[in-house]
Amino acid sequence: MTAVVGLLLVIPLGAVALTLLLPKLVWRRSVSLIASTATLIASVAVLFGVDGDGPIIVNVGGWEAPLGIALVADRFAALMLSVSAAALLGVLIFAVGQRDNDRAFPSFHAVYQTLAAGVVLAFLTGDLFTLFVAFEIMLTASYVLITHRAGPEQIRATMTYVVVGLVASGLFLVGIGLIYAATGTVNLADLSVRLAEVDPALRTAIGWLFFMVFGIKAAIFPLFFWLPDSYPTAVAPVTAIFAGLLTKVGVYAIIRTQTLLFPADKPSTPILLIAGLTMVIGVLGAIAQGDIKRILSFHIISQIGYMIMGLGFFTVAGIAAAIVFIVHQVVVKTVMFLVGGLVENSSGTGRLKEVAGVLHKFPVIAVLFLPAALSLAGLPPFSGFVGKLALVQAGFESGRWLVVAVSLFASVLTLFSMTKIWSGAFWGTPTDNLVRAPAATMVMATGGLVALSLVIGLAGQPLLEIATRAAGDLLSQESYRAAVLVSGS
Amino acid sequence: MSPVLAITAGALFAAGTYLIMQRLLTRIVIGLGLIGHGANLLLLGSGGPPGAAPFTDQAGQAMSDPLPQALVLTAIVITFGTTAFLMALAYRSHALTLSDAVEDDQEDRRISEANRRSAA
Amino acid sequence: MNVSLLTILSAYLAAAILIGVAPTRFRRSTIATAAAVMVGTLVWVLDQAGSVVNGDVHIETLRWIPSLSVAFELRIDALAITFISLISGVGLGIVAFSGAYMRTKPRFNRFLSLIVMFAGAMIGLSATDNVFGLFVFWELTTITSYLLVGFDDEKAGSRSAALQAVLTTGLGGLALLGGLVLLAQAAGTASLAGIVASPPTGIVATVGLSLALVGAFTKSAQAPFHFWLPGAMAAPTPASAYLHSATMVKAGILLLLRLAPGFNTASIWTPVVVSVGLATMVIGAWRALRQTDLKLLLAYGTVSQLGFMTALVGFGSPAMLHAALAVLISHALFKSALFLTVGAIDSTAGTRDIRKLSGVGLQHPLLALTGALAAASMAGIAPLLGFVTKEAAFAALIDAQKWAPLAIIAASSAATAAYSLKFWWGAFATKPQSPEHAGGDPAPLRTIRTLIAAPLILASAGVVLGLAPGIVDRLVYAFAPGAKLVLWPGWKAALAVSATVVVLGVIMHIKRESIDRAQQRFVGGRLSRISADEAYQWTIVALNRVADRITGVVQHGSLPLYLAVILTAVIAAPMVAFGFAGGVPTLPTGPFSLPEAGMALLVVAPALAALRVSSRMVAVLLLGAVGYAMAGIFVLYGAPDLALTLLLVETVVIAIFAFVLSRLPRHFEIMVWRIRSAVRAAVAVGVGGFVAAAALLASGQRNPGPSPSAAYRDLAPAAGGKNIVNVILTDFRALDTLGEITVIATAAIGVAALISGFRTPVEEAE
Amino acid sequence: MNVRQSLLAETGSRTVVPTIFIVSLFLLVVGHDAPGGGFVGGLLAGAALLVVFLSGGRNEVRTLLPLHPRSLVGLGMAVSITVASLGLVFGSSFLDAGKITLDLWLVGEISAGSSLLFDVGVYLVVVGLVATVLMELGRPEESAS
Repeated sequence: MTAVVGLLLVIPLGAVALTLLLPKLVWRRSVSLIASTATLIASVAVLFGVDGDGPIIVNVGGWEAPLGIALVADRFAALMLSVSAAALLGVLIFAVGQRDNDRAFPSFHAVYQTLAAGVVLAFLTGDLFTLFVAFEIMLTASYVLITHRAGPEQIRATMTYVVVGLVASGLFLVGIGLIYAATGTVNLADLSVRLAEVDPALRTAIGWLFFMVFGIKAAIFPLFFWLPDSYPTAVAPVTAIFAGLLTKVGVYAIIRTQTLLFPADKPSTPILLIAGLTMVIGVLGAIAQGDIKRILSFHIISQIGYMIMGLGFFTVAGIAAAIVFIVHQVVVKTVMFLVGGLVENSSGTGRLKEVAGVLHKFPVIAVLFLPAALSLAGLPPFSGFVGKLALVQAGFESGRWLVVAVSLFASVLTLFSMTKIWSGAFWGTPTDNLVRAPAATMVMATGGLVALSLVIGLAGQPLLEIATRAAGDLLSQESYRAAVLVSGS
Repeated sequence: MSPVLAITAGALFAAGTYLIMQRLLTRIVIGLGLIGHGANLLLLGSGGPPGAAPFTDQAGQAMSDPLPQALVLTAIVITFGTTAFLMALAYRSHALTLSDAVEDDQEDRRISEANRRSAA
Repeated sequence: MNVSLLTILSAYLAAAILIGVAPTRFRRSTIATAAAVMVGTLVWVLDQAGSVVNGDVHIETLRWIPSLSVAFELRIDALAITFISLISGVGLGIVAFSGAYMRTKPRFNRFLSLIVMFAGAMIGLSATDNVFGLFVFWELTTITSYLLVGFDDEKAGSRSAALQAVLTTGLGGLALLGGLVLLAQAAGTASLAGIVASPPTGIVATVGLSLALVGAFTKSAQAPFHFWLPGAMAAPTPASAYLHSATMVKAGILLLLRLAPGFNTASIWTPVVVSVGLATMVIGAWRALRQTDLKLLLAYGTVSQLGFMTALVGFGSPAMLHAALAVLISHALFKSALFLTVGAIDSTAGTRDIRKLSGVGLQHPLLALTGALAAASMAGIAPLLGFVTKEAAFAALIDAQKWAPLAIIAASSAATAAYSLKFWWGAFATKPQSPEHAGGDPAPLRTIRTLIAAPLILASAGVVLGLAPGIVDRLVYAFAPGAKLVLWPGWKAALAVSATVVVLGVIMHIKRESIDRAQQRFVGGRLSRISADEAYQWTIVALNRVADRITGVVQHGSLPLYLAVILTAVIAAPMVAFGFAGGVPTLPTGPFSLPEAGMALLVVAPALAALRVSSRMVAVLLLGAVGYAMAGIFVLYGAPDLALTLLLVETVVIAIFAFVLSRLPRHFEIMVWRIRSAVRAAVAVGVGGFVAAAALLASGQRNPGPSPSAAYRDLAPAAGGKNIVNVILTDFRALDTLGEITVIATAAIGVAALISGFRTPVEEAE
Repeated sequence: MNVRQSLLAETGSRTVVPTIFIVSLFLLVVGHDAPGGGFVGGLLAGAALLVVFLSGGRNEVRTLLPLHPRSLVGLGMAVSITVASLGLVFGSSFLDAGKITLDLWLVGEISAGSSLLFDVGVYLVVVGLVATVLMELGRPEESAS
């Protein structure tokens, strides 16, 4: 099984090398599609293996942690890997189906697989500095993807994205420097031991620095501004995969470091405050927009608030709920942007004032949109409901009524915003610009992810069980340390 | 970490921060470069007091901590890559708009200004 | 018959999907499918009724998320049986009517699919005992009703009415969810029957109950949430007849009926529920009298009747619950019949406006009879079911000596009788020729005949059940044992009230013009300006404005400002946390080395100089100077590899930079700053100070434990190298290096894509 | 640039460039024991390309490169990843480089084995980046659209 974990990195990176070398588009496509499929299979295999037999540790190069770098595939990582791999594959099929992407940009597949490699490494690494490297891989790939085919407007948007990203990277390095200065290690398991010996005030301060640094990537309040300005400018599949994955990697890093390195034993009021503000400001931002992709971009932010809220309770139930919510969001957010892409692809615009009646002209797009939108709003029986109910119950168990009330209120506003898209773009007399029927491949790719989101909803129980075990692992730092610092191959 | 090193790193951060909070991408690139230098200095200093260069044949002497050096090296390389990309971006921006200034987001401005009008 | 309710629900889902995807030409088959499912349910429910009426309760369970106590525990009791009968019985009528009424519409199958989907959700809702399962079905009815209200989506009015309905009931739904979670946690069970069996008390339970009540009130269009229901009349008439009279709006009453046995003693129950119910009854009746659109008249009548039922449930005694359920049944029958009658009139006369309609009764006497039967039941005229049930309510109120509520209810009932008369008169009477009269062309007689069948049967059901109230009585009795429903109660006070109500109603109808004037005068007054509908509109406008304001301020679009906010937040959070945790900054200590200080000066000086220069090229050279001085520090710190690397990097970067700059203007353009340089300086000094102070504090913590450098030195030879840094990079931490070259490779691709990606949109020839 | 200047630059680069290339290879090889390594070596080779670029322009760089820059980057990635995955193939761990000796067909004195090969990958990628930048920036300028 350790070999499979190694493969998870070799597959996308090998695909990067191959797609750079292969001269024919059809070969590059094949390699990329095979690689993403293999990543998905390997991720699911790791998930089942890990859930049954406990975390898999790979000491890269054969050197034991903390000298070498450890890859740690525990339940949380494996869950994130699996759902991300599914989203990556779905979006890749969509991108190939849309045809313009990899024709106009010969290196599209290389960069896409680089992004995949960065995401995989971020989930797997048990080393703080390697996490930095993983972020850089992922972000550099995203810089390239977002500037691809960029006109003046996109270049401007990209600058905001790139500059904020690089500033965050600099601050991440400061955090690593501080933590190494205080402890002399960058291995996460080792750090969880040594940080306990550090002065509590300083530890708390460093914890908050990391929270905020990852918070920039995760787009929490008040660090999210870059997101709605930049995401909507990219081509549909790129925005979709950004929306589905990138901010969630930030949330993953927050949850991983806060539970392992800076654990709390009671609900954190400041974190819950940030969560509440993120939800509300995000959803209000969505209401103010008039363009599908921009509306959805603000919803990314709003939904991040729910995940942070789950963390803020610092209970097994809360973190399990957050994990379920992330899993659901990865899929649903990707789908929503793909549907937005389908609308744009058909009409050439995503502005609600300029497109209407998609339901009548291309009902299949509406059929894909509806379950995803209802899921986003947290309505049953869709996947969002499972996560939201779990969060609500966890919140009441922790006695944090206010933030739960805020989250429910934000749900109503989310519903409002979804009906705005539905009523504006899908209902009404079809506009004349609805001319291009969506390609079958694009519909299938989106449909596959919609089906996955339905499955996530229906399989709420097994998912919640795994998430609960994962949350249990996260809150008992001892098991992580024991696995990394003693065993391994 | 020696106070001198810490303050130098801080000064580099301050200068870099000042430079990035404006619009011209060339200045921003320089600012980011300074921030990168500051971070690298901090990382290097986190290894403790200076010593001899870390080679195995210098056993016996007090040796600098090699790990932060390796980390800094990786960070320098990564910064090199992103800087190259940023320069291309500035170049591209200039070719498209005859300026490397980062303009405000138009959609955001539209909403802000609609507000201002309705408030007025 | 051994069919489970879950099977039936699956049949609804399957039928809805089949009908939804069926091509337009299969209209007859889709109608048959929908009807078959409903007939099947009706047969099933009649089969179950026998044992349920005798007190048996069938339970089926489908687990979904046991960890969150979410399950579909179906509890088939008297209440469920009553509702399922109504849903499938009325539903059958609706399907039949829709087939005749709108079969020719191009999207008929989609409509029918939604109706079937809704019916399934409603059946699930009526039988589910698990509170979260209940919520699932509750929201399903919200979604399907949203799609039905907005069915004629080309009309902006339909779209906004749909939005209004979904927002109001959606808000209520989330209140309900919160309430149910609280009640379930307070009671320790998610079973509604379990909660009611041992109702929790205390503040949590009270909050939970209040939230659940809000949910019920929004769904059942109770004041002040009643405004969405008349708006929902934008739906096609069969959908209005089904959702907004017979079934969905009763979901709130159903919830109240289920909660009442456990919570009718709770301190908030009776005062809140009764006063909301009475207020709604009065408002609805008042508004109904003023309508000239037949459909709107019925809609406000529905609001009023729902208030009636709510008030009865609010009293909570068995007799009152008994009466409430009886009223609910009779209302479902006569109101659906009346709506369908309006649909038929609309089809034949082309209008629903009382002021324009004339002579329809003479043209279509059978339709007039249907309307008469149903309207009489609504008015409470013997021997119809409406009379029997209203009589039961009056009797219960008199027995309980609730005189003030009785007076209000009686007055509203008189108004009900009045608008019933107005309805029939307005729809069917031949009125003196008015200038506005513009009746459409009469539809072919055959169409009308098919349209009459469904409402006639539903209206006749009111007659049959009124003459033989025992059937209703047995159901109601199984739910809440109490007084029996009888057709002829004898000469008692309740009968007097009933009679007075009807007489008053007739007088009100005769004096309708003066009443209308009185209402007009009142409308001019201050009170009527407080309209719930306007409050809703105002809320939406305010919400949009707040969203625009806040977003306009937060998302201003300026990168420099974003960076200032982000940087401030990032450094403020740890500093505040440090202060709150009681951290004390310590003064820096450590060796002072002169060469280091010298090199530091060489680093800082050009960095500060770079802040002010106006030439791009000079700025770049200053950056290079910083880099070279950094290399000097690296040498001092025993890092020759770093020094060498940095020297090379800086050289290459500056060369490339210089090349790029040769194509840009030599000097920086003069820009208008959005932030003053004082602010920028403050943020910059803050960030720098934070970094320096944090670095000093952190390195003061270093535990003199075993140094990792020693371990690397010991193991490096095994890895085959003397240069420990390089061995770390290519061996111990080779993964980082692999990642680093991936970044480099991607940057290379990015540079190429940025610059030449533009010119060659087609694949490059290799 | 007049003829004399360019001639001077060209002869200069003719002698300087090969020297830098050789030094860069040297740095690559000795990296495991002395300051140097794949990145520094690659960067120095890039500097050589820079000299060529400044004296001879874009086409000169193009003729000097054995491969298209993108292929150079791809090849570098391929080499490093192959070395990285050898560990998986041979049954030990991912990136388990030190334990596999590939000196069957390598000259005896370079016995550092796969570690060096890994660094060759790094070297190629870095050269590829610098080459890309030069090739792209050196394109004839287009007017703003």
